[in-house]
Amino acid sequence: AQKPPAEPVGTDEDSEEVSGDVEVVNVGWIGSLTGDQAVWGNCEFNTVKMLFEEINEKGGLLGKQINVIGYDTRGDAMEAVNAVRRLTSQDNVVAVIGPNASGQAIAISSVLEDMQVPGIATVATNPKVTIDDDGNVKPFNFRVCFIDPYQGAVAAGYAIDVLGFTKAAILYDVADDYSQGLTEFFEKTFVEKGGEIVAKEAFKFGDVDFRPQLSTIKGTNPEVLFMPYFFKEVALSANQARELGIDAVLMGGDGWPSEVLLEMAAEAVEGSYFVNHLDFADPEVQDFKATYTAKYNLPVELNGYLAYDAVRVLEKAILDADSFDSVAIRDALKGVSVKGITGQINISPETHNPEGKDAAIIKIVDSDYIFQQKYSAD
Amino acid sequence: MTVILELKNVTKQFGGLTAVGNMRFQVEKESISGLIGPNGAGKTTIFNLITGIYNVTEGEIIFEGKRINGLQPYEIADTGITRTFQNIRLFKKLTTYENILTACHYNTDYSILDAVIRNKKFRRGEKNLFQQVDDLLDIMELKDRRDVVAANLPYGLQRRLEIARALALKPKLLLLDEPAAGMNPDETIKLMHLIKEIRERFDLTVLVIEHHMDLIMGICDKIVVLNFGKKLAEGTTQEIQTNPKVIEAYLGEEDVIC
Amino acid sequence: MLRVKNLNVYYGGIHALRGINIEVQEGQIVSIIGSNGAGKSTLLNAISGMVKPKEGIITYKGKELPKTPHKIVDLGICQVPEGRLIFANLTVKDNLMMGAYLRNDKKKINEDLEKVYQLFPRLQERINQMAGTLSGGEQQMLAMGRGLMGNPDLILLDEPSLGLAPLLVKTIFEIIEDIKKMNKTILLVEQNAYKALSVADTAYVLEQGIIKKEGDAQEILQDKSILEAYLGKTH
Amino acid sequence: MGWYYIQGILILSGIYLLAVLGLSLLTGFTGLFSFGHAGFMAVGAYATAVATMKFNVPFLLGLALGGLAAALVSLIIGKLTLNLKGDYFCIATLGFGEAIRLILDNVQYFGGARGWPGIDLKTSLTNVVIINIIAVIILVNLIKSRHGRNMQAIREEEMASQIIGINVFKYKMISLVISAAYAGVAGGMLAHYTGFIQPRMFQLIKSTELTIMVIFGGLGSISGSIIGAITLTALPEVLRTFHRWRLVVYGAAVIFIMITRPQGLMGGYEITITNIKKLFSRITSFGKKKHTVGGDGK
Amino acid sequence: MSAFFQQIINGLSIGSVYALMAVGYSLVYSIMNFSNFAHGGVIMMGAYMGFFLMTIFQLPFMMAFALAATGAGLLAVTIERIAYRPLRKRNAPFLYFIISAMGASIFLENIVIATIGPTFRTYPRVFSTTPFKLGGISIGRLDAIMFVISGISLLILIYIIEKTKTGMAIKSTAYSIRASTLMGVNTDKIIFIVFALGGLLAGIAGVLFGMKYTVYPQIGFITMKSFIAAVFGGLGSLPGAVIGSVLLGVIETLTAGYISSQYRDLIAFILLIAVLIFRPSGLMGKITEDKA
Ligand SMILES: Nc1ncnc2c1ncn2[C@@H]1O[C@H](COP(=O)(O)OP(=O)(O)OP(=O)(O)O)[C@@H](O)[C@H]1O
Ligand SMILES: Nc1ncnc2c1ncn2[C@@H]1O[C@H](COP(=O)(O)OP(=O)(O)OP(=O)(O)O)[C@@H](O)[C@H]1O
Ligand SMILES: [Mg+2]
Ligand SMILES: [Mg+2]
Repeated sequence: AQKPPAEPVGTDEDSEEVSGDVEVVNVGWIGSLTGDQAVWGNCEFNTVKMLFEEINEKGGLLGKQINVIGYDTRGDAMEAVNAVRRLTSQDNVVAVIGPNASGQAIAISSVLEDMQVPGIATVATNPKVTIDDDGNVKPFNFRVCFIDPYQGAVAAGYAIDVLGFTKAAILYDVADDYSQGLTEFFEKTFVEKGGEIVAKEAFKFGDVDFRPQLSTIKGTNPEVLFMPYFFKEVALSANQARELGIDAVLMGGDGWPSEVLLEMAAEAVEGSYFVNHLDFADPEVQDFKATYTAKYNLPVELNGYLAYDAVRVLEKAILDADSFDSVAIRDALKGVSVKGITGQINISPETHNPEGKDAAIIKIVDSDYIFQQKYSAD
Repeated sequence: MTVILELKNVTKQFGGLTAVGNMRFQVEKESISGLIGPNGAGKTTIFNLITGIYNVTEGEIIFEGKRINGLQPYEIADTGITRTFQNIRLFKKLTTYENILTACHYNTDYSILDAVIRNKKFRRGEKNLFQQVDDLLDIMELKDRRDVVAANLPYGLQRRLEIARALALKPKLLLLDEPAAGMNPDETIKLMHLIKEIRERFDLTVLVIEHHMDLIMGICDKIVVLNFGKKLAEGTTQEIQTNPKVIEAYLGEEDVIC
Repeated sequence: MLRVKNLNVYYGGIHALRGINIEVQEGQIVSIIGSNGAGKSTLLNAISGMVKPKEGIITYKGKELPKTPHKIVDLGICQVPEGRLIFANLTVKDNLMMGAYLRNDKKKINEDLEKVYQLFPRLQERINQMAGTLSGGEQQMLAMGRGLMGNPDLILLDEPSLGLAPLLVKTIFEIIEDIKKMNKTILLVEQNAYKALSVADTAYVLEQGIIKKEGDAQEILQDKSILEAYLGKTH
Repeated sequence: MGWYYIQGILILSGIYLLAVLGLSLLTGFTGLFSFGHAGFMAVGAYATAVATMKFNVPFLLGLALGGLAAALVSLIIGKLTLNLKGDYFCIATLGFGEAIRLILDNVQYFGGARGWPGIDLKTSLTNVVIINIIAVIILVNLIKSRHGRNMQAIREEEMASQIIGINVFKYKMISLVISAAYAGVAGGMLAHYTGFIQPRMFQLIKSTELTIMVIFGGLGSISGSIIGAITLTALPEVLRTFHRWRLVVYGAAVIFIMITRPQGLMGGYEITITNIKKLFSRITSFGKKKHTVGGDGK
Repeated sequence: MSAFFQQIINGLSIGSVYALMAVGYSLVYSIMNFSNFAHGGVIMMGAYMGFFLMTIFQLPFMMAFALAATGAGLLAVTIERIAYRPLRKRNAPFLYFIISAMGASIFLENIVIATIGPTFRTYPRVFSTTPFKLGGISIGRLDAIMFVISGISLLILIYIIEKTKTGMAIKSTAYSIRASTLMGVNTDKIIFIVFALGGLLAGIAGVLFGMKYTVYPQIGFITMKSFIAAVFGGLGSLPGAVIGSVLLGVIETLTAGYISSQYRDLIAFILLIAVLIFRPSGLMGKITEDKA
């Protein structure tokens, strides 16, 4: 049976509310509900709300109801800091889920440390999210996604080792940390493995026309064109590349998967590969996808899966800790192990990253995301 | 008598139009000279050239023996020349007091740092300025409008305030562009006396453009008449009033009233 | 033709016009004189709709005037404003054409244009000059010319001789009398009280927002006290 | 309850206030409109971070260096663009702001677009408040001096300023440099508040917000700028629970203020002891005369 | 060589997008003398209107196009009524208009995010997207259409402004509302017309942009570039807006293609400053000397 869509939770009254004699425990979420990253933020928030409802319906956690208080960050690091300060000091949350970008995640990390509240980032892929400059792990910062170096290396390794390409070109977003991170490690691995980067061109966030760069790339005849950025730009640049007559295989990262991509650029991305966190066709994923779509009448964006895993990790940690004490949860998070939707997640106590998580290589065939294989960089 | 200002063959062209052509005249120190001529003769343009708002196309402007054309307007003000405008240009949203106070800035030299730490030099400087403004308000009879915003002053008082602001610089040469425009005859006569008075008081040299002949004839030691950018005549009030060329081009036959 | 009744205008706290009553007969020249800040311009602006009076009724040809300025212009009332307000970014010709904005009779417009050029030959010389670069006096001619291009029945002139050379002042007053002969009505505000009174039929003396005196222009011209206050010395 | 949170907002308001004070000098008192102040904040933030993190310079000295760096950059920008008028100057500053960000995005020494984490947390409420008090005093003293009056004259009427001997270019430059220095110090404090800087923190929208704060508070009013900075930093926080409607309300609020109080909250007035007294006596005496600034033409 | 021509074509194509946006912006600038930053918001709304008319209401393309353009025109007029007119009546300085415009732009972008949602939308395909091929060079169909449309709208606008009475009234109102009113011009109506035209152009730009790329709440962002292009060409000059746009497009492209794509915007911007140093009013802008 379906429930009506949840009220937007997170008002002050909600957080103070005690229904019946069941106690309510608050968990924080932050991310972009507005601004250029809003697509992802909204999906994450919806996912977290949905999963919490499910948990509460089944009787809650440790006998208590859990409630999510979510705040918008507009994709702005300052806003993220304010939001987390509010969550930790005013709303008394026991843990924070999110945000969905490294910049914000790094910015809030000192607040989490100060307030001793653990945070589980969803898709913040910069290594510095959990590790400080001196290489020490930050005690209260965790994540459920793999990191940039890993993803970049996977893409490069797969391109050269499996697909056998030796000439690669890169188009990336210079104003985006994610894109720069992937580019750096793709390039490094690809060259280390004996490949050649024949062109490396940049655009700037907000651009919609990439033909000048693509025309240059075309002149270098690459076998593979690496596009480490998000699906709107992927769709546009893929279309434009084909229009200009570039027939290289396109490759990308986890910014790719989206219904919109296929809607906008089905022909252009046919036969392309990208690195993903999971296989969309995996039977275990279908349940979640269906419930979400039924509830919100929207497709699940990739962030939804990672938010799902973040909730599972937190749930497990709370159960392991048998307490809602933030520090206890933190202790339990170190080394937590849970079967997530994107695979088995084992949080490493040394890095606070999910270690040994294989990447999924997806190929676009007949406008469908076809899982190729699990692949991990060595 | 020494010459304070000299125009040597000054020409100004706008595109094909020669607004001022080959102009030469001298202004004597501490005199009041008049610049008259039909509309569009080039009077205001000459003021704009002297004060550096326009660049001269050809020729030289000499002030106190030094060439001033080519300098920036503020540098020319530095040498001791200032003016009023035909279309009044006050600091509209500032009060009468502030308008004058701002123009007084020359008469003290404390630096930004002095101002920030409010040291003695600053306090002394400011006190001097306040005193000077009060004096000027007195002389120009603007005391009762001290705190009125300039834009809300009646037209005649705005003109008066412009003169006061110019005087605040303690200039050597004051250029007045139609100071009596918009004043009635009574006020014009008051203004005439005022100009005489300030000349005495500040040892000023005045060059004035006016169409009110009462004023011009009443105060000028010497008059230069322009027509079509060229000098038509030059001389004392008597000479000019009777010069047939001037009567034909400018004054008209009829006995002149104001 | 025009009747102003109990007009009160405020600028914020300033009571600029205090219960003004005036009447203008068709075909007459009516002069308003008064010192600086008396409220002369304010009165003209109230008639042309540019300032909103707080109180008072203005009727034109028996009907109350509309509130919006462009409708007032459409009735044939045209103001030549103080400070000229010419369009600095348009050429001399376009400025004149703007004067005829509400007219559609192309032929008549061109005739009037010729007339204006006859009155002010300088304008014809400068047909394509940007109006903003005209000399002060040339701008004043342009403002007058532009006003005439509207072919109005009632012309409100605000200090038309301001900044004009003596010879031209004479011309302007001749033109004013010419306009009157064309059976138009003129409401004239002037500092040059002597001239203004000599051409006028009726006159009002305005002082600090109040009508101090009104009556036949020639009579006022004879009035000693007025002479002293507004004319300075006589010639 | 929530002091930690409130403290955070106060610190952030204080940091923005500092930048707004500088911008207020430029926009409110000199009449120049800048869309590049986030760029100056960025310069200050990175310069301070380089000084403190790479050269172990003490925090306060680092801030000073940040301010200095922004001032130097503004000197170059000013040289090139201060002769431009109105919107041309706006667009030029906008471009410079974006250019600074683009350079930072590309320079890997500063971490490029990925940002620079791990900056020491040195900014506290105490030092924010002290620095702001000093900043206000400097600004007030500057404005109430011949130098400040010269700037206001330029705002009112450039040609007349020249004629009374004001070197317009020089004073515009002084104003720009001081305001950039304020923004630079603010940037440095920001870096040491979040411990992380990233070029995207200094997007155009930040410059816009600073300008909105200045105008919201009232041009030519320092107390207005203070109120503007604090209100507008706090407003989004107050609206935080509105989620995605928050910025809708914010946008509407900006329009509403502009059309109902176009002179801003304070509009050229200052809160000073004498003014408060005056207001008080006015209320008690039912005085009603108030001069409105009425202009005609446009 | 063909690579070079391809880059020129790329540049023209980008330039024509800027041009279409810049013309409407410049038109409003020329009369109101302030940068209407809400223009980007109107473009975005135009794009959404076109999209929904074609998808939800299933209207044929030309009809949706016309309705969206009209809708955008109405929106622009509404914004003028609400956000600018009260300021105009008070003779507020141009800064206030800009801030009000920014408020409007923040409002529009976020109301779309809050109601329609932040996701990108793709226009249904109307034209074949296969480009024309000329030798080794490909020319997008939509590019050609945009180029022609911006050219035509420029010509129509220039005709209106230079040859008609309304145009003269627009220019005079631009200079002084007060003086124009005295001439009998209904300035409110003139301003209505200008905003309606500006909005119409924004709507056209929005729909074409949406078709060429995609529809999303931040379309307004790209209009920043067209503002810069308009400044480059000379504010308030319509031909300037178009020439500035096309030049900016070509310069950007050649920079990206032959110098550095990383620093493309920087170089384009340095060029803009260089132009402004020598021509402080842009390429085609009138240099108005201040006459004392
Ligand atoms: N910037 C300019 N561009 C083109 N022509 C100009 C410019 N400035 C002035 N002129 C022309 O030069 C001539 C002289 O103008 P100027 O203002 O000096 O006259 P004037 O003697 O002051 O007249 P008035 O007594 O009417 O003020 C006029 O014909 C005017 O149109
Ligand atoms: N926009 C305004 N705001 C405030 N006060 C104004 C405004 N316009 C005029 N006043 C004031 O109203 C009064 C009447 O002004 P008005 O311009 O009507 O006088 P006037 O008789 O035309 O004077 P002048 O001979 O100087 O032109 C004056 O005290 C003036 O300061
Ligand atoms: Mg003159
Ligand atoms: Mg008047």
